[in-house]
Parts: sequence; C-alpha cells; structure tokens
Amino acid sequence: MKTTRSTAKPVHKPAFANGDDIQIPVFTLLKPDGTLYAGAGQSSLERDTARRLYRAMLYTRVLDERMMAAQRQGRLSFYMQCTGEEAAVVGATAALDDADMIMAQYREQGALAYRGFTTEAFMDQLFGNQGDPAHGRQMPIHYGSRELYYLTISSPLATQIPQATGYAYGQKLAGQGHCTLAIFGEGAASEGDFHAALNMASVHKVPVIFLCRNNGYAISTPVTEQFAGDGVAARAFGYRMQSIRVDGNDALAVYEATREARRLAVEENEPVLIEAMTYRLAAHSSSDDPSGYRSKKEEEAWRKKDPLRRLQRWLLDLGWWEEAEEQELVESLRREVLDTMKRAEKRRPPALETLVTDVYAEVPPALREQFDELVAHVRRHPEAYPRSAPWLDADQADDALQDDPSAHDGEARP
Amino acid sequence: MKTTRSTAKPVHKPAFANGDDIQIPVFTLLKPDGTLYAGAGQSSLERDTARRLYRAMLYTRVLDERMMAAQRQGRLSFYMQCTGEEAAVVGATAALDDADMIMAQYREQGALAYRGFTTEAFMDQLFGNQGDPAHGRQMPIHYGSRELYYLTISSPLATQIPQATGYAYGQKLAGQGHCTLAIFGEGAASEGDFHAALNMASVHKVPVIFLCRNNGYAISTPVTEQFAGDGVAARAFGYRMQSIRVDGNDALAVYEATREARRLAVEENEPVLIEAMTYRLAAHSSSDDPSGYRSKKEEEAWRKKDPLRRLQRWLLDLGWWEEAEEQELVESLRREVLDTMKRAEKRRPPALETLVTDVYAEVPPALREQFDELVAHVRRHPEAYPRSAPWLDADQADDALQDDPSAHDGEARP
Amino acid sequence: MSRMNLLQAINNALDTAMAADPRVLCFGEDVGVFGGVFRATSHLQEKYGRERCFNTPLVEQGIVGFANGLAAQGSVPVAEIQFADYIFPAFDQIVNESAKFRYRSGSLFDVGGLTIRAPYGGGIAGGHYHSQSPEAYFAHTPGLTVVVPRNPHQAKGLLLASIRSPDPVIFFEPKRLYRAAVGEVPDEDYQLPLRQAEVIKAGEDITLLAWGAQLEVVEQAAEMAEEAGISCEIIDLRTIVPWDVETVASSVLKTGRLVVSHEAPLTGGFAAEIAATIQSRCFLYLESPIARVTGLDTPFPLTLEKEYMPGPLKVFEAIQQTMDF
Amino acid sequence: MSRMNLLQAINNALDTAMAADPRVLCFGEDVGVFGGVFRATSHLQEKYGRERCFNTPLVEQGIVGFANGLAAQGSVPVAEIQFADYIFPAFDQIVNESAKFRYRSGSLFDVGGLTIRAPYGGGIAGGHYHSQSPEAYFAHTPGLTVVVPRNPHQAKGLLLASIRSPDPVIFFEPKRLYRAAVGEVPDEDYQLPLRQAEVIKAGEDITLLAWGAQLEVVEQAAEMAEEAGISCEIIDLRTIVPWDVETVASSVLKTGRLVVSHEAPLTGGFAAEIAATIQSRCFLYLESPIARVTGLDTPFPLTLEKEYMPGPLKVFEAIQQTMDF
Ligand SMILES: Cc1ncc(C[n+]2csc(CCOP(=O)(O)OP(=O)(O)O)c2C)c(N)n1
Ligand SMILES: Cc1ncc(C[n+]2csc(CCOP(=O)(O)OP(=O)(O)O)c2C)c(N)n1
Ligand SMILES: [Mg+2]
Ligand SMILES: [Mg+2]
Repeated sequence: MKTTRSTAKPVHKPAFANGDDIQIPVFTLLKPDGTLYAGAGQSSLERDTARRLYRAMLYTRVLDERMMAAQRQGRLSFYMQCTGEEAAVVGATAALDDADMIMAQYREQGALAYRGFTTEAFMDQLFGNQGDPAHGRQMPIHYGSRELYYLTISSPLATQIPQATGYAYGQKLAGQGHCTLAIFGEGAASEGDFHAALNMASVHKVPVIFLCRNNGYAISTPVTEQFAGDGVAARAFGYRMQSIRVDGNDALAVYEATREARRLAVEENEPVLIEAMTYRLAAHSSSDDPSGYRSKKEEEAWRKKDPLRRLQRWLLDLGWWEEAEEQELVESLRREVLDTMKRAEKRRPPALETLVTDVYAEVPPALREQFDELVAHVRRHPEAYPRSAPWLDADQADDALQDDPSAHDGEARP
Repeated sequence: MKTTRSTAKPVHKPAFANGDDIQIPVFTLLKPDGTLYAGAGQSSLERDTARRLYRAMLYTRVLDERMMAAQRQGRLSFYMQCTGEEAAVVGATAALDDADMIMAQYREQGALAYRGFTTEAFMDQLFGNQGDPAHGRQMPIHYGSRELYYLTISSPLATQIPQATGYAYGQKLAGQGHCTLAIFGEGAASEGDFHAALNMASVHKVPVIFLCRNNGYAISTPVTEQFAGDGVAARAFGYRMQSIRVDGNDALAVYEATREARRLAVEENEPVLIEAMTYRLAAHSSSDDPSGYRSKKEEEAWRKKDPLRRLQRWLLDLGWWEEAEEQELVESLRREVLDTMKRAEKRRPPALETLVTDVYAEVPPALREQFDELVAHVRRHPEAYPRSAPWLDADQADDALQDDPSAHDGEARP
Repeated sequence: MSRMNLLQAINNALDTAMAADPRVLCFGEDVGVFGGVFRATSHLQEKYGRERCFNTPLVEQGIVGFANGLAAQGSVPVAEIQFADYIFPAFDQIVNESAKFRYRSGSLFDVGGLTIRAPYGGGIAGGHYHSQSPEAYFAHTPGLTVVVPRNPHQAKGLLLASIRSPDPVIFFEPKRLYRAAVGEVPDEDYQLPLRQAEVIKAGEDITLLAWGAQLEVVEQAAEMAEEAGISCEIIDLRTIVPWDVETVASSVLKTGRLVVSHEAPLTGGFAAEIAATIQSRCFLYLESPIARVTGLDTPFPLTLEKEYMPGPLKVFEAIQQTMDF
Repeated sequence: MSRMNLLQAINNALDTAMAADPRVLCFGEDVGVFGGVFRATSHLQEKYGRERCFNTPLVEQGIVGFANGLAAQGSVPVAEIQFADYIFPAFDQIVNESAKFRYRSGSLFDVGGLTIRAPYGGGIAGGHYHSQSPEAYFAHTPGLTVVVPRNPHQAKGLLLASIRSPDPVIFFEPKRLYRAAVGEVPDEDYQLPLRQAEVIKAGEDITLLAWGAQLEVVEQAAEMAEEAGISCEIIDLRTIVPWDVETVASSVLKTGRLVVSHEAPLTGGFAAEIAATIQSRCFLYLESPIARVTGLDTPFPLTLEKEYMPGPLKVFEAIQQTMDF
C-alpha cells in the first residue's frame, strides 16, 4: 500500500507552495467580436447543431426578457435569468447526447430550450397551474422533464452534484454509454457536497461532467469573498481529475470543451471539471437589486462580451444564419411566449388532491384523512379558498378518471 | 471585479489537465536510520525541546502499549493507539507555542503528553471515573484540557476542522499572536467540513494550521479508495493555500515544517495545510483487526520506519540522550502508568447528578424533575444501579459543597 | 421608542449587541456589504468593519462550524443562515457539536456565545424551500435553545437575550412578519426572558398556544371565537425548548381545553410534545382532547399554500370542535 | 430455516436482495473487503463484485447524495451509514432531497429505490456518539419511511420489504441486538409488511408500545407486571413513520391505558407524537395519562448509561403508576 502516488524525490529543505504557479489558461475560440482567434482549430460544430444551439440561446434570451417583464408587472411571483450565461449552458448541452442526464442549479433554462422543452411547459411551471407536472408545488423556474433527461430543479444548492455522481455511476453500470452533466455556480461549489461529489467521482471513475458557471457572484458575494484561489478549476487537481477552464461566453469553446469532456467521461470513465468563466449580467433574481454591490461600469464591460452576438457573428460569417431570419424568429418567439403566457395565466390551479399525492408512492391513510378533513373544510368556507374551492367537484370527476387504469399509461423510465 | 486571478494567456486548443504533473515532494531531514540526510540544513530544535519531544513520544508509546494490554485484559472498554504516528503528532505540537490551540481527532494523545497532561488525567478519562472533568460521559480516549489548550475530542469526524478555522479567526481578532492546529486523518479529509474549513480559512486569512495525518487507512479503507489524487496536500492549491508534505515519521522534519507553518499563520495570516506521510502501525482501535484488509508484510515494512528509533538515534548522536537514561525512563513510565491505572480503576464513578449538569449552563426545571424522578427510582432499586446507588448520599454531601460559591473558583478562559 | 418593523428590530438588536460588546460578530451568506438578502444586517459592516461583519463562502456547515469554533474561543458569533430551509447542511454541526459541546467536555469548553439566526416559516409564496418551519428538529436536541419572536418588540428583546445567553440559541425569525409586523420598540438595550412563555390574552374557556407568525393567526381565530361567545386564553410559547411547561399547564388547568397551532407538518411537530406533556400533567382537568392545527404531512407547497397553512378559519374550527366535544 | 443472529439476518437479507435483483448495490464506509465494521456486508463484495459492493470515501453527505442519484437513475442503492450518530452530515440530502424528490417533481423523478441502513441505539457502552436513536428527527419528515426491526426474523423480512419499497426508507438496526438476538430465520426470500404495527402479545389492562431493542425491555417489564396481576398487550410499532395509528388506537380503546417507551430523549421523541394522536383518538376511553418512558433530555452518557436508559424497572414502574392512577 502506497500512501502517495507521487514520484517526486524527497527534499531536505521545507518547501511550501500555494499553487500560485499553476496558471490555468482560458480556452477560447471566438474573439469578442465573433471572429475566430488565429490558431483556433477547426470547430467540430456542424451546421444543424450550430443553428439549434443559437436558436436555443435566442429563445432563452427572449424568454428571460419577457418573463422578467411579467414579473415586474406583477403577473409572476419570481423569476431568474440566464442572461449572459447562455453560451455556457447551451453550448455544453449541445455537446451532449440528448439522452445524457442534466442536473442543473436553476439558471439553466437554456439547456431545456435546447432540448425542446415547450413554451407551454415553461409557462405551466412558471404559473404553477394544472399543466405543471409538479402541480405548482415549487417556485417558478424549478423545471423538470423526465422525457428530456433534465432533473427537476431543487433549491438547496449543490445537492445535485453528488447526485450526479451517483446517477452517472448507475449509467456506467447500465453500460449504455451515457453520462451526466452537473451544472452549478461557483458559489455552490463552496458547499461540502461539491467536495464529496468530485472526490467520489474520481475514486469510482464515474462518467460525470461537472460544469461550474463561474459568473462572478453568488447573489451579492463576489468571487473574491467566495474563495482565495484562482477560480474553481484548480480544485480538480486535488482529486486528480481532468479539468479545463473555458471562456463561458464563447459557445464554440464551451461546445468543444464539453465534447471532449464527454469523450473522457464516457469512453475513459474519467470525470471532468469544466469551469466556464462568465458573468451574471442580470440581477441574481427578480428579488435582487445588484446596484448595492456592483457597478454599472463593470456590468457594461461584460455586456460587451454578450455570448449571443459573438456566436451570431460566427454563424453569419459562415452563412449559416441570416439577420432577417433572426428578426423574424425573435418576433415569433416573443409572440409565442406572450400568447402562451396568457393562456397559462388563465389555466386553473392544480387539483386540491395534489397537495397530498407524490409524498409517498401511495397516499398513506393518515394523510388521506388529513386531506378529507381539508376538503370538508374548504367546502365549508369556499370563499376563503378561491384557488381550490371552485374546482372541488371538477377534481372529483378527474379522480374518477384517474381510477381508470388505462389513464395510467406509464412513460418508460429514462 | 475579476473572476480569476490567473494571468495565463488564453489558449485556442482545449487543454485538459489533471494535475498529474504537480509532484509534491516529501520534506524529510532524518534518514530511516536516524542520521541526517546530506543537504539537510541545521535543525532549529534545541536540546531541551528535543528531549521534551522525545520523552513525549516515548510516553505515548508506553501509554499505548499498557492501555492496549489493559483493554485486552478486559479492564478497559476501548482504546486507540497513536503507534507509528508519534513523530507527526508530537513533532507538530513541539513547534507550537504551548498556548496555541490544538483541535485533534482522537489519535493524538502525544500532543497532550507533550503539554504535560498527567497520567492521572489520562486514566481518569479512560476509566470515566469521578476524576474525569467530563464525568465519564464520553468513550475512552476523548480527552480534553482547557489548561493545556486541547479541545475535548469529539467522535464525529472532521467537525473540528471548521471549528479550528473559527477559533483561529477569534485568535486573530484577539491579537495575542496565537494560532490553532487542527489535526485529522486523511479519511476525515473527505468530509464536507474539510472543504468548508480550508476554503473559509484562506478567504478570511486565518492563522490556522491543518495537519493531515495520512496514515494509509481509514479503518479498513486504504487511501486508494479514499481518493484518486496524490494525497491530500495538493488540495491546498485549490484554495491558494500554503501547503507542504512532510515525512510524518521524521520528528525533526515535522517540527521544522510546523515551525515555519506557524510563522506563516501567525505573522502573515496565511493558513497552511501540512500532510504528514505516515502509517497507522496498530489496529484502527481495540475493536479492529487489520489482518482482514492488509498484510503483515506491509506492516513490517513500516515498522522499520519507527519514528521513535529514528529520533533517538539523532539524539544519541548529538549526545543529548543516553541509552541508560531511556531504559530507566521507560521502566518508570510503565510503573507510573500501571500504578495510576490501578488507582483510577478503583475511583468511584461520577456523581449521578452529572447526568444532567452541563447540558445547559443551568439545569432547566423539567430536566431537574427528570433527575429527581431518577434519584427516587434508583433509591427504590439500589441493587440495579451499582454504579450510582452506593454514592447517592455522598453525592448529596457534594452538592451541598457545590452550593458553596467559593467552590466555583473559576479558572481563567483560555 | 421607535416604530419599527420586525426586520428593523432585528437589525437594531444586532447593532445594539455589537455596540455593547466588541466580541459580537455577525456573518453569513451576503450579510456583509449587502446587509443580507432581507437586509437584517444592513449597515453593520459599515459601522463595525469587515472583521466583525462579513460575508462567508456559501457553505452552511462551514458557517456553523466556524461559529462553533469562535464561540469556543470566547467570541460571540451571530451566524445567519439565509433561510431556515438551508440549515440542514449544518445539522451535524448543530446537533452533534453545538448542542453537546458543554456536556461532553464537562464545561471545560462551551459554545454558549453562539446564536444562529434564520428567517423561517411560510406565507410568502416560497414553496418547498423558502417556507419550512424546522423548529421541531432542533427541539429534540438537548443542549439547544430555540426561540421564535412574534413581533418587533419581542424580536429585539429576545434576540439580545439569545446573544447573551450562556447556551447556544437558534433564533428563527418569521419572515412573513419581517415587513408586515410593525410596532413600538424601545431604543435602549433590553432583554426579554428566554424559556418563559407569555400569556398575551387572558381567557376562561380554552387555551390557544402558538409561536411566531402563528400568533397573529391564532389571534384572529380567537376574535371569531369571542364573537361566538368563547373566551380564549392566548399564550405565546416564545422559547420552544427548553419550554415553559408551567405557564401552559396552569392555563390548561384553568380552561380545561388546549389548541396548539404551528405551521410545520403535524407528525412529530412540536405540538406533539406539548400535547403529550399536557395530557399527562392535566389529565383530570381536560374536558376535550388537545387539538393540533398544523401544516399537512407533506412538503410545503406553493400554489395551494393557503390550503396547506393552518389559517384562522382552521384554528377557529378546531376551537369550536374542542368546545363542542 | 436457519438460526441466525440479527447481523446474520441483515447480511442474509442483503445477499438475498442482491441475488434477486442486479440493480441492488451496497456501499458505505468500510463495507467492501472488510464487510463493514459490524460485518453486515460480509462477503458481498466477494460474491457480487466491486462494482456492486464497495467502500466509499468517508463522507456521509456524499454517500447519501450519491445514493439519491443512483436511485433516481433506477438503481436500488442500499447505503450504509456506519453509525446512526453519523447520519447528520447527510441530513440535508435526506430531509431536503430524498424525502421531497417525488413530490417536488410530481413523480417525474423519485428515489423510491433508496434504503439507508444504520446501526443505532444504546446499551453497548458507546457514549454520546455510538448510541443515539435519531428516529424522531426523520419522523418529522413527510416522504420518509423509518423502520426498526426487533429480531432477526423481522430484520430480514422488513429489510427486504424496505429495499423493495417504492419509497425511500431509513432502516435503523438496533446494534445492541446484533449478536444478542438469535432466532430462526427462513432461508427463502420473504417480506414483512411496512407501516403495520404488530401485536406481539395480547392483554387486557394496558398497552405497551415500543420498537427495536426496546421491545425486549418492555417484555421484561410486562413479565414483572403479569406477576403483579396486570395483563399487558405489547405492540411492536416496526415502522415509525408512516405509523399504524389503527392498531395502536384499537388496542388502547380496549385497554384504556398506554405506555410508550424509546431510548431517545423524551422531548420531541416519537412517543410524543403517539401520545398526542392517541389522546385525541381515544380520549373518552383513557383511564390514565399516556406515559412515556424514555432516555433523559441529555446527550447519551457512558459510565452511567444504565441509569440513563429506560430499562425494564423503569417501564415496570410506569406500568404500575399508570394502573394506579
Ligand atoms: C444550501 C443553500 N444555501 C443558500 C441558498 C440561497 N441561495 C440561493 S442562490 C445563492 C447564490 C448562488 O450562487 P452561485 O452558486 O454562484 O450561482 P449563481 O446564482 O451565480 O448562478 C444562494 C446563497 C440556497 N439556495 N441553498
Ligand atoms: C462523521 C463520522 N463518520 C464515521 C465515523 C466512524 N469512523 C471513526 S474513525 C474512522 C476512520 C477515520 O480515518 P482517518 O481520518 O484516516 O483517521 P485514522 O483513524 O487513520 O487516524 C471512521 C470511519 C466517525 N467517527 N464520524
Ligand atoms: Mg455565481
Ligand atoms: Mg487514516
């Protein structure tokens, strides 16, 4: 049993080091203006994927603008934007197989957009109406999709990181060549779960990719108060894990890095840590106002590095995209979002019974009793419960329907 | 706001790295035979400290042998040996100021020995008798001493590591030039608390030294299943923290490394991670039998690197120690341990009331009621409670004593 | 006296504590420049410097571990957990460490200086993870003191008492009241007693017991009951553990009836402990079963939050049923 | 049928589960080659390979996080926490994640395959941190199932049922019984029902309710009581949550008296929930207050462990007091 794998010769003078000499470069292909750096290799991004990628970034931007406005108008209780980080999120997603698992934090709607989450699905979750598969139980932006291999978002930070390690271990045993992508912020990377996840992944050689969006802030806390080190990438060395730092505003670079990371993960069972250097252009959430902790000037400097314009220019130069096409697309997306939102706002709330289903696979008797009491109570005071009282009888009709076994038509497990 | 401190130039080809090229050498001064390596600088260890250090190592060895035997004889419920790791523990302690705080894991009795914890204090804790300041509430080996700045041991692993960061932050604010030494195993370093502690220490520039005893195993788990990386030292780079790897069986090297670490911590507010490469020569604890998970051969190889013989030779060569002196000392220590143990075994158990004191600063009324019921119960069934029933009336006399305010004579806070 | 909301009262208490004792430190996620996501620590960094009021990295187990160490050293840490829902990563540091520090060392070491503050409770459309009321988890842990204030005046006095208590305290702040509850708060430094419940309204027929934001709900229910001719005695438990059995028991000995209400799920909630103790203490005086009005045994929902919560109507119905038993 | 101790029964159940379903995995600290510090996973790595039975790094939050992910993926993880006292670093992953996984996703995802095993309870001279009975912490968490077996036969049947349950289960193994409890255990694959209490002895005068190792204690107390002419009905709760109210309530409706006993501290222990529910269900039938015989409201001690624990004499006295009320 060796207690170290180091082959370094012993030294006889105390040699302290703090890793200052480890300089992790940023991998980037597109210049801020969207042209390729000299020396940038051929991109492996094909036309269709490139267009799909850019479309998803555009969609995300349109969605965020529209929903933030809706929140400001008081139509929505809460919202979080991906703005500025679309390249990191969508670029990575595009490099995966569509059946690879994604376990994200909350700011990664771009990944869903790329995989074809419908506007209706976005809206139903945001408005917590009857169409939301999670029955309006979670706050807005806590999307999930089993079909699209996107784990339902959970607010406690970093919990999905060791879960990703476990999920990927299961994928490895299943032997279908899939991997898991965990996405999280540089703030979340301070949690104990991060350490657990990376260490376990490297010990058990798990096909998982850890993508850290280093966007400069965790709410108001700048990275300088989050860690003293040079970003998050260098932590990988402590686990002897492959890592790379990439320009998170360069979709092309993120795509290439993730593609190679996926190869390492799936073909060599080498977990990988990717640190995407980017910036949270918007407020942390609709509840936040960044003017108290950072300058407009700083924001402006980053606005110039907008990941959308950068990729757009590259696409235009290749002739894979047209300005006119974009205008039309944006127009139609805006309409689609607005129209769908209007419908979603009007959809009825989830059935009262959804308060007690899904706690366990079956509703236990004592909980069923609590529910029955609640129903009786709501019936006695319908005026106090406008969200559920009007639908009580409709719900019972639904229940009858659900007791029909043919209604249970199960979707296959991912 | 910069999101990285790296000054590396961007690259345009994806460059993955796993830190394999970071080779952390082992700092060592004494050869296995106890002579100095060529190139080893002058040791700053002075004669008196060197003798005190070696004595504490010897004491620890004697204590461990004797108590392990006592455990085997059924006189003691449980025991853990420091055997093989005395240099790492005592060497580091000797490099501190005696009023620096030590927060250890459980295998660091050598630190207490160095600071003068009495044999009686060891025995009273081990036998959980009335002399134990913690009133026999914790398992054997959970020593603590406020006078000696040694935090009472807590079984949950790694919890003391972020506590050390906090304690040291308090020391920094107090401005008395003290630091805290956290000692823990390479297994404990896998806990989330480790990550939290190191990151917070480096962000807040805290005078704390993290000493990881990498002794090859966490119970049965070899380091190869604990982490994939090259030991624990490299993790420091992820926090831009000073670190050094040292031969943990070389007391001289551990002393020098810790001395410099202390200077960095106290004078420059730079936390330091020291990884001491060593080997747990004994079983994990008296409940463990290592033959199921490692070979005698492996143990033998390490037995040859015994840290005691190594330091002894150096001391002998300097004329700072005599063989005869050693023999006499060992004899007298053995006698002292044995005699004290015999007395401790016979000391009465803690007073029944110690079951309910110290939960809160004052016993709350409901708990006082629980206690009164217990006393009445024990009085009704004295035969069932041989540990407490015989002393109930003696305890009441003690209580009367304790109500005398002069008995409360407070020791100054460390 | 100044008119303050609950948030201002908390901020004022922290300011008072920091001014009075240089060993008091405030830290947690975003508590520095920003003053906390709810602004409970506004201006403290400005006033007392970065060494005494600061942001921590995002790691609750580290925040509490660090705070435990500081308290052991003799500092007086007031650590903020951004939402009570995020206190669980620190559960080990609280339950195995803070709570047992003094006992396991025989008072050689203690973390009596420790206070952990966290916004808590529902009613702000926070869903699963911005609504929980986890007091019962901590109430099963000897060594801890758990406090919940009901209004600004209480908040300042109880928080100051918590910071100065010789035992570690978890101080849950009903965030629904942060801006909603406004009242007169003394400007000076004052403390309200821990471990003492307060009878906030005397009555004859039934005892209503609650804590934090739930008192407002219980008060509304009591009004409805009074209209129906039922005289309610209302008690604010204030300290969840160690709890004031005497005050509650004497009230129930008088009224013979008890309704306890909290937002947390029913099963294993702290009302269970109260009911268990009181049925034992007051057995022969009870005229009807002790009723519990609580959240459902489910995670906290969003759209149907109103249906989930133990609102005034539910409490009122429980009063009626208890009277009619 | 084979004679086995409780540890062998657990090992046999794991072996049975792994043989029957290739998706079942066992892991945790030292569970690999070594077979766990108590040897509950002996020979499983040998039989099923390192991919299905393995050591993890020493990090409970990681073990449960990893297990949650595996369960979501469709594997059937059986994670070991080396001692229940060390489950707290994983508290967030259990309480905020495992418990809420299904609810928050509307069953799009669930961790139903998850089982967490941990040796638990006192009586082995383990002091603070090798003796705790933390069931009540989890019992306050909707979504979790908590199971405690009382003997080898129960252990195998309940563990197999837990592994196959569509809900995440925490399975606490009374380690005091690991070698002490020996009995006949069927060799074949069988399951005992979760969420059903078992009346293990019928009686008329009083109901005694307990779980795990505490049943042995209660049985001894019942023998003393029978000698004194008191007829005891003994119930093993088996599943702590969701608990079987019906079985307990019908027994108490018959006997009119209830003593509940557990090792965990009194305040907020699960006996509180039982007392609260039963006083409400059986109010008019109760002839005396429901009694709780539990550990003291302190951390778990060592030298005076016997004094701390709710032993047969304490339970017997509670029976007498309840009868004499
Ligand atoms: C365990 C936990 N602690 C605290 C929070 C509150 N919180 C939500 S987001 C956030 C900041 C996260 O920052 P980062 O991980 O960098 O992600 P970003 O918002 O920058 O995308 C905090 C503290 C939480 N959700 N979970
Ligand atoms: C949180 C926690 N988990 C598990 C344990 C059980 N345990 C006690 S010692 C040990 C191994 C520790 O190994 P290491 O840190 O390398 O220290 P060493 O024993 O080698 O000195 C384990 C798993 C514990 N005490 N605390
Ligand atoms: Mg961030
Ligand atoms: Mg070790």
